[in-house]
Amino acid sequence: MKEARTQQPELIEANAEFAAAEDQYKVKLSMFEGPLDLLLYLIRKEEVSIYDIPIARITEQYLEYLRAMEELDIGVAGEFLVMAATLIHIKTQMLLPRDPDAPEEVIDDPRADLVYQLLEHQKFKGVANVLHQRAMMEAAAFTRASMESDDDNPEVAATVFQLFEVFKEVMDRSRAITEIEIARDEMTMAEKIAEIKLMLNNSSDVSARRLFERAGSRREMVLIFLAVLELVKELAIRLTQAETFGDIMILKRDA
Amino acid sequence: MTVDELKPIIESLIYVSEEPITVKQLAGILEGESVDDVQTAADQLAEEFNSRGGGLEVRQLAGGYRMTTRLELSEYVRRYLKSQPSARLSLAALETLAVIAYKQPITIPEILEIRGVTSTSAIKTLLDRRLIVAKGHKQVVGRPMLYGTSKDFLIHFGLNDLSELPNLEDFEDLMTS
Amino acid sequence: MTVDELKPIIESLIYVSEEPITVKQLAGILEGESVDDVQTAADQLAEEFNSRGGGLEVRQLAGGYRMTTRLELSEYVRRYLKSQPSARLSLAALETLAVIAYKQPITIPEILEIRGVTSTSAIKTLLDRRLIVAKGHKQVVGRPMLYGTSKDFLIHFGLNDLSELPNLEDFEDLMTS
Repeated sequence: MKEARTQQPELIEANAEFAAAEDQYKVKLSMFEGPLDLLLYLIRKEEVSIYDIPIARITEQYLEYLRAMEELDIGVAGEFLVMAATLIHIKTQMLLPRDPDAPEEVIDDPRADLVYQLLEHQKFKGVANVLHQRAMMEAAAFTRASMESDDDNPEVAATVFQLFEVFKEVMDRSRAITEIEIARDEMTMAEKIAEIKLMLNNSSDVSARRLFERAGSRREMVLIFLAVLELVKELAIRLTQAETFGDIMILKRDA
Repeated sequence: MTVDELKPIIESLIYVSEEPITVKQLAGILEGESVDDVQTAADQLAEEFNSRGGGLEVRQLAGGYRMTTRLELSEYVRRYLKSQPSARLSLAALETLAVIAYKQPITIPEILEIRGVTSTSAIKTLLDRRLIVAKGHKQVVGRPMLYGTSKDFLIHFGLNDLSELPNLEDFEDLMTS
Repeated sequence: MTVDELKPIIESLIYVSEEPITVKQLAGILEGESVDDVQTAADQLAEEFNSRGGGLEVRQLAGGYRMTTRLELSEYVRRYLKSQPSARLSLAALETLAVIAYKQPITIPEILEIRGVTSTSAIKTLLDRRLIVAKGHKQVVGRPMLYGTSKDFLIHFGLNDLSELPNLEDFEDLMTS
């Protein structure tokens, strides 16, 4: 992967763009994908060591960039502000007097975490470039034309996320069509029986029509109907009808 | 270009072409080369390629050149194709699979209630593909069969167990922002 | 069967397979042949096939063998297929992919921590292009989804396995050089 280290198209491109810009602030925010990119750029521009960052100077420059971005009306993302706070924090830490008695190796450099993060970020940027080059190379390799049999053999051709997406769609659709039915899906006939019994405890008779009108869905209506039949069978209730086509009254049977 | 330089290019073009590729088509891509040279190169290529005794052949078919596996090897090719899953899952099957994955164990009437349409043929496909398995009977009237996902399902989707299925939060993590 | 007899069969199977075909798959079709023999035959085949100087190559990709046109001939192939190179990944997507490739399995918050920026839209792109896959949930508060690279990732970047990724430490002193 040697070629990756000498030839980094994205970086070269970025530098060229900077050199060309008369006013270095007139830089597109999109060039810095995040605060770490901006910091790496500043460190490179100032030609300072990443292992010994002059934090006060870099912080000042960093803040200047943020101000310039604001002036140019480029929205500054929250991540840039978080990094600004981190830099200022490190700066104040650096100003604190160190314990002169503490042995050298115990002294924590307040910049350590940031340096580590920058180094890691830089490595991944390097790898991203290698990947980019490999993808370009690989795009030059073609495989055979599709054959008739190919249509028959692809795999399920779905990822777990697609599976979830499909599931979500089904559920949303199901909810939209039969919202009430789903909401009452847990309902059982036993619950209906208990409900009717409770109603009969409170009043001596219950109108069947009113009972069925309370049903929110066909499913519930069927359940109520079955519950009534069950209660008749159990000899817990009796049904009376004053006139043909009239309302059926449900009466409690005395045990 | 010499005839020898033309041959690898022609080989790659025959390989990627969906239909038998004609000398005229080849010459069209190889701008500046005469049809005669292209013809000579293609014929030489076919002869050399076929005399290797490899598994592939360049054959002249329908006025063009085409690459195929050798006829004598068709038994192995057929065996390979048979080993491949037979068909892409239809949306109905995928939906049914999704419902079963998230609601298992589940009966056919319950799937019907969720999907709003019958899923019997989808269930058959999923059983044939071993993505779902029967998980016994539900202890309700009619004792309908319960279905759940199989080990093949986990392997296919790269999951260790069902708890690894993405949930609504995972989905929303991606969709917001 | 001798190794020499296996080679043409393997050649034809590599040709018909849509994805890189593994030694295990090959051995499964070549019933009765040892995995070692199949491996030897496949390796010999690849070497012989590639040393012909033809327009095609047998390459080792994503743990299997795959036939492709030679990279140098892409101009002609592209001209014939009138194909456009597929959409390039953005730098953000590539960087996110790099982090996932080396730190997998990894969650979105962990990627954020390394990159200093949210990567959800990059992750969505990578999932859509099937370069990464969900790898279950991390057993921590909130059970966030874990992500890792896919087989398509290896194919897309021409890798046989993850060990072929460049050494991360090679990029340590980029700035000082």
